[in-house]
Amino acid sequence: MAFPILSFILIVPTITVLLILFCKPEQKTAIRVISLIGTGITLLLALMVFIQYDRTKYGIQFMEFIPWVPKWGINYILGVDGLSVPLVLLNAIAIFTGVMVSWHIEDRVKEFYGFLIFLATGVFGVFMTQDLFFFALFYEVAVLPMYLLIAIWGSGKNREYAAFKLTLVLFFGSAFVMGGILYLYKAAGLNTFNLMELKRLAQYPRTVQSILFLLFFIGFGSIVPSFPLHTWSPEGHACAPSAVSMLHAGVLMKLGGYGLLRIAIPLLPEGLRDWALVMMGLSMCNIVYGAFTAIAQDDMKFMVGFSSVSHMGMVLFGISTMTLTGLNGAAFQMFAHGLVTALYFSSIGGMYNKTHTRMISELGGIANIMPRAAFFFALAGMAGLGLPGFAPFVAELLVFIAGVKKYTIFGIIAVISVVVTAFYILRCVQRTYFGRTNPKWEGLTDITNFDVIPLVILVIALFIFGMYPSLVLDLLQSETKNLAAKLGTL
Amino acid sequence: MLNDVIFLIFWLVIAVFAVLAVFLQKPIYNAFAMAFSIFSIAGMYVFLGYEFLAALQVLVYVGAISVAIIFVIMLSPPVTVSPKKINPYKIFIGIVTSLALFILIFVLYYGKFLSEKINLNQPSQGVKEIGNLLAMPYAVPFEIISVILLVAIMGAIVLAKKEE
Amino acid sequence: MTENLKLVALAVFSPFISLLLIAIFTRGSKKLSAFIAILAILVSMVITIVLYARNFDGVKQQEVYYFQWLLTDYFSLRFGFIFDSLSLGMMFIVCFVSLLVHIYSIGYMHGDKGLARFYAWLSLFSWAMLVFVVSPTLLQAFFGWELVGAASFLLIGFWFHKPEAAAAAKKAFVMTRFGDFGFFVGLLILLVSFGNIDFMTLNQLGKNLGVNPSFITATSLLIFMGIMGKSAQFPLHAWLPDAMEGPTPVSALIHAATMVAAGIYLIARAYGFFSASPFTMEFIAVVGMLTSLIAATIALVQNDVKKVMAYSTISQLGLMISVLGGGGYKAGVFHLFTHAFFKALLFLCAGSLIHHFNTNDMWEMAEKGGVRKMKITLTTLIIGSLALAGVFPFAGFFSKDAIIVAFEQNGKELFAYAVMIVSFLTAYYTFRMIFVLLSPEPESHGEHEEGHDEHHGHDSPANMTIPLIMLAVFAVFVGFIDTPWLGGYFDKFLLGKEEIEHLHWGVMIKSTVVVLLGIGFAYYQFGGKTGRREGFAEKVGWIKAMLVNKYYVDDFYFLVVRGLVIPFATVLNWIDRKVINDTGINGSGNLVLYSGRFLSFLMNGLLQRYLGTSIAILLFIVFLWQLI
Amino acid sequence: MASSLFSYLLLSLFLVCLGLVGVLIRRNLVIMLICIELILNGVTLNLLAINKFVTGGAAVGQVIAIFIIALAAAETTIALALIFLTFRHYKEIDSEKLNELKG
Amino acid sequence: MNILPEILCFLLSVVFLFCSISKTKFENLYRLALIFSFLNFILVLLTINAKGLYFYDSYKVDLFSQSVKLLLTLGLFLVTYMTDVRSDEHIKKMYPEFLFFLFTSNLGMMMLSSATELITLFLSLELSSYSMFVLAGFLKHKKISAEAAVKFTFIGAVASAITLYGYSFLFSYFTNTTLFAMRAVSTTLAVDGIVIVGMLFFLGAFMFKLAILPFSFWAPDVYQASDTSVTTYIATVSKVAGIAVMLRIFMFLFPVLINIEKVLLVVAVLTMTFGNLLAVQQKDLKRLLSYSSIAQAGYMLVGVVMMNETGASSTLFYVFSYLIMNFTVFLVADNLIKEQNNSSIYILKGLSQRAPLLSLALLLALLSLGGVPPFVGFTGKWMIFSAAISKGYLALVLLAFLNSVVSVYYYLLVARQAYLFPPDIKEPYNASTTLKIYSYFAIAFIIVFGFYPTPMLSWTEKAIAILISH
Repeated sequence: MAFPILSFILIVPTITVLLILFCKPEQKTAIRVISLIGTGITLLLALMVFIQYDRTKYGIQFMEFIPWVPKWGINYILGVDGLSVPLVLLNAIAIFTGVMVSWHIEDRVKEFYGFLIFLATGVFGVFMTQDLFFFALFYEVAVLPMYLLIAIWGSGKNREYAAFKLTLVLFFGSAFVMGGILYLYKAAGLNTFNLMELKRLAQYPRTVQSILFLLFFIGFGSIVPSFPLHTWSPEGHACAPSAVSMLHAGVLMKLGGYGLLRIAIPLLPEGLRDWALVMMGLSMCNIVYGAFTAIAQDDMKFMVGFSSVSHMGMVLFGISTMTLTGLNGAAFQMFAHGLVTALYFSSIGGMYNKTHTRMISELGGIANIMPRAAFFFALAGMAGLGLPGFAPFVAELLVFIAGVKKYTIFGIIAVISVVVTAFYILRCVQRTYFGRTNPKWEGLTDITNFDVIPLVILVIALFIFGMYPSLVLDLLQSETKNLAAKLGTL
Repeated sequence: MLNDVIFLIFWLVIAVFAVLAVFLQKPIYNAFAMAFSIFSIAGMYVFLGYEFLAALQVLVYVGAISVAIIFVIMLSPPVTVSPKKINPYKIFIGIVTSLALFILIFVLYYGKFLSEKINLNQPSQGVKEIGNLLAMPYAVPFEIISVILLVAIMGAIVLAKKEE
Repeated sequence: MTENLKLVALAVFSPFISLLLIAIFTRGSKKLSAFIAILAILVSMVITIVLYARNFDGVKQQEVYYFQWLLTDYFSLRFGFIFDSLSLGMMFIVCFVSLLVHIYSIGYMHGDKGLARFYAWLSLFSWAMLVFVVSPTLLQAFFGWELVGAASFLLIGFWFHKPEAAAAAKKAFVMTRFGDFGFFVGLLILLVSFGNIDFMTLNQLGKNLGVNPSFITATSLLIFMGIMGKSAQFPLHAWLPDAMEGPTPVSALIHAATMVAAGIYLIARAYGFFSASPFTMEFIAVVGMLTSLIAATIALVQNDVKKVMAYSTISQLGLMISVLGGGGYKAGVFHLFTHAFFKALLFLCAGSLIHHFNTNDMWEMAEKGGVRKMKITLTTLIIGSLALAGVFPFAGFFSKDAIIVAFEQNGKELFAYAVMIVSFLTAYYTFRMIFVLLSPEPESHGEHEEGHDEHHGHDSPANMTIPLIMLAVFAVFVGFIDTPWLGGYFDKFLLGKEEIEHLHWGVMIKSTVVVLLGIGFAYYQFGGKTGRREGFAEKVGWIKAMLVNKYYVDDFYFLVVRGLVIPFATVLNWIDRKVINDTGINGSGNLVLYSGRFLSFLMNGLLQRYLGTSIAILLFIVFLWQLI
Repeated sequence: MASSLFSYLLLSLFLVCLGLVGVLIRRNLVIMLICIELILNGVTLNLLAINKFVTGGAAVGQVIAIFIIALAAAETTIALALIFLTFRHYKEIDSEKLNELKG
Repeated sequence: MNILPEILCFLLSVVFLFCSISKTKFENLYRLALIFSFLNFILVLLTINAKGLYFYDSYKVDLFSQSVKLLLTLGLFLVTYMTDVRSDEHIKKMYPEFLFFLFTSNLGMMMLSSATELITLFLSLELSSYSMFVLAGFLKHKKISAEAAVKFTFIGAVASAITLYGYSFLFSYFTNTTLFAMRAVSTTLAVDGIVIVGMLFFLGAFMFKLAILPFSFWAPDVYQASDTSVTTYIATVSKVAGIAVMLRIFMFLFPVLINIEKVLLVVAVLTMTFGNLLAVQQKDLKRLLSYSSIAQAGYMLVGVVMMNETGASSTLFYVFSYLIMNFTVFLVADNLIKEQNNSSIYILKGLSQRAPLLSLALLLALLSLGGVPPFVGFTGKWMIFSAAISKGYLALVLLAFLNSVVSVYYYLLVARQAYLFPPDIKEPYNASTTLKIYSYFAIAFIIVFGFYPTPMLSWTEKAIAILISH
């Protein structure tokens, strides 16, 4: 058997968590270094996967198959395909940079890193497993540490409320996902949770598809987050520590879109067709409403949170077009948005560590004293508002193309968000970073060289994938093509 | 015919004393009414041909249980329930649920047992068969019930024992 | 890939490499950064000159190279390079002005602590602009279009500690972005309908492919919306005057010569497409002329030299757009070329003055005195002004005549007269500025200033004056290339036309008279006098109020943003918090909580309640069974 | 009448329901206990009548009835002890007084 | 030989009975009880593979019954372990009696898990219940203890009366009392209304035992008022026995019970909803856990009602994991309750700083109870619900999952006390070594079987497979 690289992507962080558990709480530096090494190795492994993935064949590779509970049709299957490879890489980047960003945390370091890396492990699991049972198993792993991470290390007085809201809404969603997965298993009648088998063999009647898709839509929609269930997201972002916000917006929210692309659409194409209009309508709300609401925010993280709502709406919008371009755009948007928000939050976090406020109205002229933090935020803003050359532009372009093609008017309405996004991002940049410095902030120092490293990593990634999107898009496309074929729009 | 008349008398006695046992206001009267009602039920058993059970009924219920209850009542001072406003909700629930139960079972009976006759002439199985059953297939329950009684006695001791 | 295209690619990516180098390695060192940036743009310039030398008579055959960027089901998104006369000419302007601005900035920005950043952004801009210029497809054009916008944002906001600069940067970006909304939608519709369309196909849409004319009208209007934003056409012009908060070299490069001309370039590039829709053409012509008049009138009352130039830029851009819409392709492009030189010159001169006087206000400059001592600056300023006003034989004269001729030839006499008015106004306000600057120095102040500030009376350093001189040379002579005296070179170069167009003496005379009238009027009102004075436009109260308030366009935007967008956002936010979050999400949580509290009436501690409920539920279950 | 199964069943049903009413509405714990005894008697009667009807009076039903009676005795013992204990704490045996635990 | 554990259990209870006469010291007795309950556990372990049908088909020893007995004796051992020196003075004073009731109750449950004859089964149930009535009222100096015991007893009495009433109807259908014979009858004869109503009534005492909805109201009061060891016993061991007997009844009598499958599922959903909704607002830890255990019983009922082998084996799986999870919670809670003489959830404040290991064990156990992956509680629930869904009950499963969302909320309300707040008592809590060992075991159990349920699952499948064999 070949080197089980995917298992190692799971095992290395797990071992890291264990090592952290056995450290004494006082050995803060040791814990940090262990985390950094552990996540660094994971990043290397993920890069290895990204590079070694055979782009001539595509399909599921690096597969590991161990029968787990044969009677129930549960198998331990790890494997990555074009859809998961970029997301695994994204997650590895996010956790690695997240560990670096949270270097400053002094309070209960041991538990913090333990939970953080545990969370990332869960996300890796979701992205790599090809078995629905394990999907479900890993799916919620990511949610729970989030609660503690936000509630303990978060900021703001209603952080607990935010943490609870996040946890409960996500669990609410996952209830539907679990039910849906179980029903998928039952309705296929193949006695297997093996996703590949199900994709190949399962036939679901139309009504079943429709019902199940609704379940998955509610379930994954709550984590995307889709319109009425989105309110956990800005608040969760705002109250979480930077690294958690990064993982949260950067990776966790992708689980929803990933779930739709991985499970719901290939298995239930008819369902998507039935619900596409609803999905489109909700995504419209996300995109436009999220963008406008972001204008009214005073807390920078809230603003970014609503911009996430808006941008993740693009994912849903792309999916709802049911075309290859739209699906490509949606998948790419997940990847790109992950990088952008990670950059946003790490730069905001860098600033927040010094100023201890994120209120736009209280800040001002920060660029004079923290040019680096300001620079990276502005860069993130530029990327976020869809500037060509950065990854999100590609995603938005694809989504809009598909949107205009499929739903002309709504596609055009969605484009309005581009203007609004520019407005609130630049307004924020202007009011927070530019202008005269509030004397209250004089004497603060800029973020350190060490802090810059994660930011630079993210910027490089954004730039590379923005300039040469095929690097990722070809991978994504190898899978979305199958989806489009199932949807009959290829 | 005479049989029926006696039966009816028993029937009514049981019913009336049962009503009294429930609704009388002094516990001691209730206890006596219950004892009388239960005693009459033993008569019913005789009708059905369960002489052994009738005896047992009288011995255990009247001889033991009723006595114990009366004993406890006698031990406690006369006013044991503070006068209090009647809780209409509770009474409503009590009567409605009981009535519902009555109607439910009645309807079920009505469908199944309404016109069934019991052959009273056929003698029921007697003490010997009961003994056989208790000794062999029901030995385990018999043992268990003995432990239960042990537990009950011990429980009564433990619970009622005065603290030193 | 032909030899030419390889060179083009090299020219395009040279500034990009400089950007990367500065960003990664040399951001700590100002000198090195400046050196790298200048070297990079010099490389581009040299390449452009080489290309020009190789294609002295214009590019006969358009050369295009594509490479695939993305592949989706509808089409492959391709990027590439185009090489023809138009792009070569534009490349020349971009590289030339950019190079001069790079050099000029050494002096102008001397001592600024963000110099490395400045040069990085300049490189970014040059790269983006070149990407735009050489783009063979609309998509790539959009790509470059947005990037130059971003570069413009960064450069306007270069001195971000100035609140005005920060606000201006935001305004510029958001407003152009608003225009880009139209562009983007138009682009998307075209993409969706025809795939990744290149300009060649685009230009043929109306003619050969038989596309519905109303479709072309709609999309071309949408794309024109982007142009209105970028090229500062009414009503999206309001950002450009504000953008003068940026460093002056930036204004010269971006907001005079190149970026704002991108819209004109785009119309020229997709001329076939635009001209396929008569309505669009009409619309373009009207909007352009309207802009031109509006801007020219506002310029009458400006006291800030840069603002004067900014409004004149808008006005001139309006002319170009208008004439393109009026069917004068060559005239529009020609004016774009000439304007780039003299307007860049004017801005750099203004920069020199500002650098010297530390103020933007022409009256203050005049009060401080010493303008006359800045020989080179003054000379070049006057040359630029003459060119702008359109005095023979300066560049502006020929291009403006070409515009009037183009309108007359296309039967739009009304527009021709409007151009006359504009050129009168232009001459008036340009020379208003000159005469104010040249006004005699007040004696009392002179003594005081002399002792106070020593360097008064010297001109700017050589790295600032040399670019002025070079531009001035072009501003003087570049107009001749469209005259029969040089064999109608421009026609030949741009259009490949062999026959030589004769001179339109009538128009030349008319326009000269108008211009001289304007200059004369300016002299009458401002020449040789000291102290603040009011021009004719300021004499009437309500007109003055209207002009000073820029026709209330800014107020209108302010009203829209403050009165509409932000309240709307606030209301949405309120809905989000109160309705969706508090009522919806918290409400369902509370529902659980309260139903728990409600249910606890079952658990009120009373034994008989427990028993009663138990029995009731049991019976309920039985009934349920009978129901099922 | 004595040979009609229904009359026995009706009596037992009456006893059960009556006992239930008593359990549900009488506050005195002893009376509640008495009512439970009534229910149990009703149950036994029901069982025995059905036994007679179905099997003609087989010993199985009787054995079960014996167990029920024994069980009732044990139950009464414990319940009485608890009532005693309650009385000691509360000085009365009102079931409605026992409501410290709730919610 | 195969019923040696029961015999030992009985003998032990008799020994304790005698000890109550002599003045044995508490410590000695405690040690004795520990040793013997462990011995009991070992005995069951030794007879794990025993097979046999005794006493005229009324007593069946098989893998199923022995597995359940394993859990029961394990529970007994742990509960005995909990009644250490720090226990309530009253319990210590009457310790032999306490042990007597504990062991007789356990005896009842052990017999319950083996009984294949209705009378045996019912009487074993009553035996265990009666002992628990006494145990619930054991803290005689506390008013609430008496109150709880009275409620417990009266509700129990009514429930068993209802059961007997139901049985008297069933008697017209089944005249035989062994389950084997009843199954034979039920597969041949059609059922009518009275049988079904009788069956519903018959389940009353079992519902009471499991605290499933119609008869679940006693649970919170009794849990709250009893000594923590008794609460633990009722919450864990008694539930295991209840589920075991339910499994047996349902697997045997499914031709009858299949008619009320849907109704019972409604009951299950109502039960979990009831438990979860009421648990949310609780401030008393024991009371909260009681509601949670009501809800948990609802989940288990879903598996039981499936009446097939998958459902049954997953239920057994879940019960096992439930036992461990709940024990973990209760052990931690018990230690803190003894330390602070209080049972509100605030006693957990700052536990993560005072005793990180206990706190982690508590957290994982709570989350696992809430059905959060990747813990064993999730896997168990998954199995149960997948059994349910394979019968097509999608709505049921959704409701159940939504219920577990609510449950996560209040479990987190508990866990947050341990993790989010600074402790009231500053000094660290020194847990005993055994508790630490148990914590490690529990953490490992919860995680390992969450990920890799196969060994335990195949065991429960084996146990279920021979459940109904003659």
